[in-house]
Amino acid sequence: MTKSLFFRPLLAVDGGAVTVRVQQDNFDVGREIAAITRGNLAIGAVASFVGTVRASNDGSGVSAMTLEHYPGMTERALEAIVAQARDRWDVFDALVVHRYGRLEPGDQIVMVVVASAHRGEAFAACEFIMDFLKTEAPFWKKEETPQGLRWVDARETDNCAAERWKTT
Amino acid sequence: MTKSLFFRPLLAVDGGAVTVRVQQDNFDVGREIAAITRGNLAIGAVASFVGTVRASNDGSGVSAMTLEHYPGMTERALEAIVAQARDRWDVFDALVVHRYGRLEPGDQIVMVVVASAHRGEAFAACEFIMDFLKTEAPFWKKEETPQGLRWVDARETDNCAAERWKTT
Amino acid sequence: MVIRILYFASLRESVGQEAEELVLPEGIDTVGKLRSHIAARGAQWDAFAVGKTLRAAVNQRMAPADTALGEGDEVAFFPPVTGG
Amino acid sequence: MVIRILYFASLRESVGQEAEELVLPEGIDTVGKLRSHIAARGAQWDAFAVGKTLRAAVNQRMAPADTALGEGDEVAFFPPVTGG
Repeated sequence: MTKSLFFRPLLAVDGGAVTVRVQQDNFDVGREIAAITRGNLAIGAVASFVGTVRASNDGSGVSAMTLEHYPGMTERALEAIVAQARDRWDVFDALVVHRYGRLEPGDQIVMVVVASAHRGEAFAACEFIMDFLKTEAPFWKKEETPQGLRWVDARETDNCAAERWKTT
Repeated sequence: MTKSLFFRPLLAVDGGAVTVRVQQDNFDVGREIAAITRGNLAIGAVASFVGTVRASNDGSGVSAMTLEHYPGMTERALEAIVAQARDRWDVFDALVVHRYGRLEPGDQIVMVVVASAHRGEAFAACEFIMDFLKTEAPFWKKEETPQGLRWVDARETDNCAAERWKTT
Repeated sequence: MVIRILYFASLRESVGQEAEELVLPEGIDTVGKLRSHIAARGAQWDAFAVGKTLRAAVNQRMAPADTALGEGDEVAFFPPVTGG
Repeated sequence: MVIRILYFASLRESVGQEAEELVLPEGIDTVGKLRSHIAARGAQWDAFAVGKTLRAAVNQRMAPADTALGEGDEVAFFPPVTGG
């Protein structure tokens, strides 16, 4: 668990291997999974999620989008979400990378990787982090459509996805 | 959805983009996710899972393991599991790669990648496939420990994980 | 009491600015009161009106309406988030 | 009626072979009856005894005890699976 810090000397919370990155650059989920696994031979399960830009949304074509965020609060919010997941499940590593700036359809937006001894915890913590990221992390999407620019509205289903973790 | 077949001309089921591979070679989950996403701009969510060899299991050190399987039935069983997941959730692509032969701690064993428009379906289908793979796919692990060779016993928790999908 | 206010996304565009310093009038000591105070500025600030969906953060933490304000606080207003 | 039988993993090791052809005796027409028939072969086949956990597949599909057997079937016996 501590070993992986030597491979990924990134922003850490609570002295653990929690890492959060907010960046314009793309990321490579395969490389991150390999780095995490190499660092800790007690890991048996790595669940991950990648969100990508879709070419249409809410019935309209989308040629590109720009992600605005709140520098400082963004990192803080993501770290808080990851810390909650670590309190709740027995995970070794959790990494969140979220991009900002202009992205096109097919581009990667966000990556969450969670490593644990067994798959149940890894899946649960990964989905938990994504659900709360969708409602708690200060990012806003502005889409370029044939009808012009438009800000994406928050989805009610995202609130429901985050709510359900409070009752289990 | 059909486009991705040009990038990954692999074993397909039902004319869809379902793919199953059983191989000795390692795999690159990042490359698979990129190939799937490139093929279909309606994809917005890719959930994936990688299982790795742990350096200890059931209280004993593990220096290596050998995975035996049942050629022919293995592919058929994995395809059936993926087909069930596709019946149940609205997913564009699903890929399962499972290795056999001798593996060492830290090595990747299995990868499941599921692409969908939204994350809920992708997570659910990915976890469903892993849960059923653990109880339905004919693989058997033999571990090398300080006490000698031993076959891994099936875990009761794996049966429970598969069972729970039958009641929801 | 002086605070710094930040506006993000569609809200930033509708109010026509991204940040300001504000000397809080007497009695404006919570996020909710600050919101009402800003709403009273006029039509350009309609997004702050009662019933409009708006989120706030104080010192980079999500903050409900009853959150107290203090000297030098960074207060941000923005629409519900849509990242991920 | 002739069938082909395969043994895998720890079962393969305990019975000391990985495959055989078998002419089914009269009346041995299901997976369950075949299992009992094999169990009667002796001590080396103890893994087939009543109460021992064993899985079977017929023509590469998981098969419960009442699965009927037919000419040329490929029948596999193995312990519960442990992949993934």
